[in-house]
Amino acid sequence: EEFTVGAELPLTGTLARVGSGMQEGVMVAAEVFNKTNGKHKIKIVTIDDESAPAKAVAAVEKLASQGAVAITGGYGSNNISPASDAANKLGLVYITSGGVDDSLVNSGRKNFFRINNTAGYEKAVQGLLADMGVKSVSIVFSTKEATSDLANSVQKVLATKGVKAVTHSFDPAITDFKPIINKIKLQDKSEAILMVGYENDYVGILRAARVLKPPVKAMIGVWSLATPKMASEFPDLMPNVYGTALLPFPAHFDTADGKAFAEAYKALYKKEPDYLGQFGYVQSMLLFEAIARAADKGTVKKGGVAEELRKTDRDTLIGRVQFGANGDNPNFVHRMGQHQGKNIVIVWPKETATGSMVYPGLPW
Amino acid sequence: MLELNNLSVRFGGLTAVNAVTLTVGTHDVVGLVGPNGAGKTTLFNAISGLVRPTGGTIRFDRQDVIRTPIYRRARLGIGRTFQIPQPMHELTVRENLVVAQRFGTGRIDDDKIDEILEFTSLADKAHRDAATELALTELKALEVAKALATTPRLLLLDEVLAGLETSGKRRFMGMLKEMHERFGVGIVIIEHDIETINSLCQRVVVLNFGQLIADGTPDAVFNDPEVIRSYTGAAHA
Amino acid sequence: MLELDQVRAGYGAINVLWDVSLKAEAGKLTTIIGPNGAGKTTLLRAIMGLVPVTAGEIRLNGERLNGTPTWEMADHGIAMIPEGRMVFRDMSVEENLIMGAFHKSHRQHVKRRLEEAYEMFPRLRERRTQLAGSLSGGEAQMLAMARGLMSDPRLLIIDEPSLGLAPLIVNELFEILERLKAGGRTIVLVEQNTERAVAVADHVYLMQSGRVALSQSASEVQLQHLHDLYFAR
Amino acid sequence: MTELILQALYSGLLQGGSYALIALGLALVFGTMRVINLAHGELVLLAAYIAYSVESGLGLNPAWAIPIALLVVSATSAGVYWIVSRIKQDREINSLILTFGIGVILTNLILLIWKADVRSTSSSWLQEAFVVGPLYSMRSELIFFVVSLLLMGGLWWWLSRSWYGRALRAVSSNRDAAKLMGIAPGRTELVSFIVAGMLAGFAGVALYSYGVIQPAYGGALTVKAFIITVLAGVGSIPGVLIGAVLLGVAEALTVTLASSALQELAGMTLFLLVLFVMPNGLMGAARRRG
Amino acid sequence: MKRVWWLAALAAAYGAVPLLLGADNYIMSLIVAAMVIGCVALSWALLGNLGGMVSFGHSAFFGVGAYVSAIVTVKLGVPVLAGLALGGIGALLASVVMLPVLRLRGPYFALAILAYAHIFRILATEWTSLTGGSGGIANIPGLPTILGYDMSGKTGAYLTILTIVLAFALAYRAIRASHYGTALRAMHDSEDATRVVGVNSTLLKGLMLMVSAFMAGVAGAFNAHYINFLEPDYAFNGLWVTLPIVAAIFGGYRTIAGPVVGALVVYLLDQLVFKTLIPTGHQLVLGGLLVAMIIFSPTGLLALLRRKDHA
Ligand SMILES: Nc1ncnc2c1ncn2[C@@H]1O[C@H](COP(=O)(O)OP(=O)(O)OP(=O)(O)O)[C@@H](O)[C@H]1O
Ligand SMILES: Nc1ncnc2c1ncn2[C@@H]1O[C@H](COP(=O)(O)OP(=O)(O)OP(=O)(O)O)[C@@H](O)[C@H]1O
Ligand SMILES: [Mg+2]
Ligand SMILES: [Mg+2]
Repeated sequence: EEFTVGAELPLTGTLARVGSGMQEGVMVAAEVFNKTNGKHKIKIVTIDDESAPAKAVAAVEKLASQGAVAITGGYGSNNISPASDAANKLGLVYITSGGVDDSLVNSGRKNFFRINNTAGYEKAVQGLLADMGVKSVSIVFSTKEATSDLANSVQKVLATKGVKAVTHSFDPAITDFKPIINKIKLQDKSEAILMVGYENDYVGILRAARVLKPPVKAMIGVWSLATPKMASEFPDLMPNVYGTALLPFPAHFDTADGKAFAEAYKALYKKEPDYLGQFGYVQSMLLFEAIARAADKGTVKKGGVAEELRKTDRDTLIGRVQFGANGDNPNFVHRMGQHQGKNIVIVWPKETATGSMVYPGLPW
Repeated sequence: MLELNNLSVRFGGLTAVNAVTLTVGTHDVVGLVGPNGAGKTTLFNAISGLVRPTGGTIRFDRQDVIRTPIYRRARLGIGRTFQIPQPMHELTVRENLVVAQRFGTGRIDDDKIDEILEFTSLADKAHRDAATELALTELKALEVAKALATTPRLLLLDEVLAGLETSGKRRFMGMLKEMHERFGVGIVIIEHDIETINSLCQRVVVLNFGQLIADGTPDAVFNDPEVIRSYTGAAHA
Repeated sequence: MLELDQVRAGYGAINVLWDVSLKAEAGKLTTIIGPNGAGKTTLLRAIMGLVPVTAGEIRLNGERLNGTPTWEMADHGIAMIPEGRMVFRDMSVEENLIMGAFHKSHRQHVKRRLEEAYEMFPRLRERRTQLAGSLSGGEAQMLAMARGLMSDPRLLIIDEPSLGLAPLIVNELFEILERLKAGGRTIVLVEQNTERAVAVADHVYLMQSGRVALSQSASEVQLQHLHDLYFAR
Repeated sequence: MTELILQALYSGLLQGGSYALIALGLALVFGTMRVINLAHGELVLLAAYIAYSVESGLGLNPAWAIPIALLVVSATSAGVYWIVSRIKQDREINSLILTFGIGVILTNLILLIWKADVRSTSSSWLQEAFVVGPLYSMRSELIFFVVSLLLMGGLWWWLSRSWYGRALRAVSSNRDAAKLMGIAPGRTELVSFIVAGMLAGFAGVALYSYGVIQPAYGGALTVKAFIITVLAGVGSIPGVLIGAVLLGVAEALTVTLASSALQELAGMTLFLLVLFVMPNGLMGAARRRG
Repeated sequence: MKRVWWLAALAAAYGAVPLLLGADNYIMSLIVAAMVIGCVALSWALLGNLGGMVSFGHSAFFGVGAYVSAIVTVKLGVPVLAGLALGGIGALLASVVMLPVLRLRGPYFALAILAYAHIFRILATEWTSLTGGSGGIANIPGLPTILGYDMSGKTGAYLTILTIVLAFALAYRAIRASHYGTALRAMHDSEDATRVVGVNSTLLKGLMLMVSAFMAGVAGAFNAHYINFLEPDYAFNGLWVTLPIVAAIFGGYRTIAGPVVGALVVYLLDQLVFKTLIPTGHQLVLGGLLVAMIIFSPTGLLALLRRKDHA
């Protein structure tokens, strides 16, 4: 039996970059699923939501009218929120990894699932800092929603642990970070800098830090920093920088699932998989499997997909995934990686570490 | 009706109007003459509120109007024309007058507008676009028509006759005289044609380098040696 | 030198000139007079290509001029002095004058011509660095005149140069016109001051309602008669 | 504290230089044609992506992209002019939407060609620190600051002293009168667009060498450039420099003395304050009335 | 004759559209989104056509309207319909802060308003206690039930925004037909000339700014209750001004129907046709369409249709 799954993703506009990254994961998941699952087939229909809420809603509605049985995708909580509402109204499952805002899971959407959340990032960052034994941190974060949420909660946790954390929020439009770094250098005198932003922000901050050379011992960031792409594109900026990472690089996939993913990804896109693809893959794969199970029971059209998803308990590329009543994945804990030479080494948590961290360690 | 006291206007280092003291009565027709760049237009601008004087006072009907905004001075009864005509863009000739009348007087009187159009020979151009479809002299006529539509009590005319040929001038002067008598409008008119001034005005004032250098009957003023030297170049009366 | 043959022109739907034919002889001053709205300015603009000619022919020394873009008129040694409103308001007085000598063949003479222009209108020297847009009406008129003379044109087309000028300056203006004529320039002059225009002219055309109503040599013109006939409406 | 402020002033100055470079082409076209080219940011971005291709594809220093960027971007800019010149009426407002449309086209072309990834130079030579006493900057920032000053000086000279520059201003001031002087308005305006394109070319390569680019960035660049152009006053080149530096310094000082979240707020407030005091911009002249 | 056409159009808008398309959620949500843009476009065009002012900052009014309405309904429990009106009034009050920019002209004005939009966005981000900061406000109440009909569905939302737009269009028409309308038209390039005949141009322009702000504010408020979610980047997004400008000019910003028709045509064409043809990068076609439109029919779509009519 063939099922249509809708992918509502930003392929143009401000979120185009992350949206297309996630889309790659979705496509790979379909490819792998169709190859391995003999019984059912998944057909992906993608609609670009143009990074805009109203269009995300329309996209979900259009996907529904084209017979989609569930939606995977979504980026940015402001797009996910109305889009998942629309899906909810239409009785469709909506699964994502693109929004970490807690209000997404706290407002009673019955068919909403997500595999990652702020708490998972926060644990990882804080665990790394604890391993380093850092006593003072300067947190530089973008005033966007996801980033400020994460930064603020990390600051709170650190405060309870007796770590001094100074925050510097910056407007996303900012391009010159030297004045901020200079404040850290001359006023904060922290031991580490934590960057909570996006790729362009990291590049700006690291550049400014490389010029001003503040006396810190580590530069730490969150998503999209500890990636092979960053290592190859900014060889001067990345050495010894920390960031959340699902996998080391070069990636060695131990699990069958991981191998299948990596092979299919390379075959389709001729490049190394990145974290966006992995998240997209995991969320979609879980969805497809739930659809398959529901199909076997004949409950796809009767809310069976959500029911099956709720039963999920499985080790994935991002660790063990289960869904709580609100659709959130309580097990989610990110890992921290570090750029070491051309490689990315997982340095936290101890259990999954592939090497030891270079600390103190800076790009300059 | 209009009293200027020590009025001055400076642009940067240039004093365009220099301590001018002048009174215009309700029934006066005053000619304002002087060399190019003497400050005549600037004086009008100050009276109607388009430039802020750097010193002195302006009273209209005994009331200090120096801080009164332009539009309110218009409603008080100060009407003016622009030396370089400024029709209201995007409107027809007739609409120009409607706006002037409606906002200058608060009322609409179609007959009056027809009368003014007739008066200024614009009746057959009433539906032309004022900004793009008129010749220079027609634009000047429109300037007068607009000012008239606001039913002013003091009319400041800036070279409205320039560019008119002799008979047109004569007709226009007749119109001004009639206006003066019929509506009791006080007039200050800037004009370089001395014959026109002679036949229109009982009183002439002369500006030179922003200063008032003569004030009197046309006869007296145009025979003043200083006026002859700086302005006319020859005796005219 | 300049010849118009059955020229029609106007603004879009409004036709203004109706089959106008006239001639301006080399080295002579031809004046065009006529009541307001007769189409004099339109005629001059049509010659310069600023108003499209819909019928007829304009010739310069026998060569067809219709359709020549305005900016190529300078190549033919033609300059027009428009009304004072047409100065470059956002440029200084001196830059305005310099623009008058924009054509390649005149650029090297700029310094000397500037000096001549200031000589002619000392007021402009005083206002050298002022923006032309802030000049008084008369000053702008002088500037337009001086700018037109910067290119030392062979054929000079002038629209109401005395407009808004003080009597003293008007006298000077007509002296300048005399001098230009004596210097062998061909001039087409539109002027409202008919008396003085006819006095300097060699030939007079009278326009009325877009048509040439009369063509006479200046010496034959009886002004009073003309006024009674054509101007009174 | 003084050290902080000194660095803020210095950073602001350099940032101002880069803002000015980005604004220059827009200011030129605005000053000479009263046309606001809303595709200007995209032109700058196009040059930046060309620099990226030269660096990553050919392995050369991005500076080598300058000739190609100049060529491609000025040709594109000429294309923009060709379209703008086809507008028959209300050029001021219609050109807005026209160039906006062109900007949309360019953004999407860039997206299709170069993908949505974030790009920036990887040349370590350009990113190296340049230190004078207590003042720190990136080498590329300083280099392009100097380039920016030189270009500004050149443009200023060209506009105010050369025949072509004067012709440009004359056309913008009074088209018919300019024709009477023997100036072909169309050709002159084309040149202004081509020069604006070249300036955008420089700006783009500069941007790539010290900033981070992505396809959706063009609009933000246009807005910054536009703000500086307006701050400057119509067509004033010194105004562009003063306005840009003022903005850069105000932003840097806000970050240093208050919060970096308020940087944009400070910039906008400064912009409004200047306009309230000087409604015609820093170097704009008031019009004569009456 | 003309009146008959208008009545037919009205009947189609109120009757045929919901009946024929009401079942299709997707089409209806496109139409509603287009109408929201059309409403802002109308307000933008009013300011442009009557006030002679091109604004790049209508997103300021849209955002303020959205926030005010969201806050009063969520925090104070004000009914949604009253919230819509308060949203409009909030935007109007925001425009009062902007009155000093009326001294500015042309692009100076356009950008100054944009600066306000940026400032408001930053305020909405930083004033966390009131606005929820960058996280925004979720679970904004939807449109209420009126006369037993639940307006929170697609058809209800459509009828609501249609009525709002219609009311605004009528108000616009009344202003334009009045003497104030004529005086406003006159002011564009000749402000001094209108002042010296007694027009208080600053007041008139100020009023137009306020009316326009009110309209955009109501549109923003409506959208907040329709999408049920708000955050600064979204509420003050530049798209809330660029799309309406495109729509208004495309349809013909000098006419009253133009902006709304323009919004519908542009948005629906883009989403239904171009997006199907080129799933990503379809804006390319839209850009091309805009360019072609300005060159071939600069006065807008309606003028183009009218011309075809005569030919
Ligand atoms: N905004 C301004 N900035 C600088 N100078 C100005 C400004 N406005 C006027 N001037 C100068 O002030 C002087 C007076 O100008 P004004 O227009 O009042 O002269 P006028 O007497 O009307 O002359 P005309 O008879 O030529 O019209 C002129 O020399 C003019 O150049
Ligand atoms: N731009 C225009 N559009 C439409 N009609 C125009 C335009 N300019 C002038 N006209 C009309 O053309 C006719 C001739 O105008 P023109 O300016 O050539 O007259 P003129 O002889 O120069 O008069 P004047 O003595 O007033 O300068 C007038 O009736 C005028 O209304
Ligand atoms: Mg004057
Ligand atoms: Mg004329």
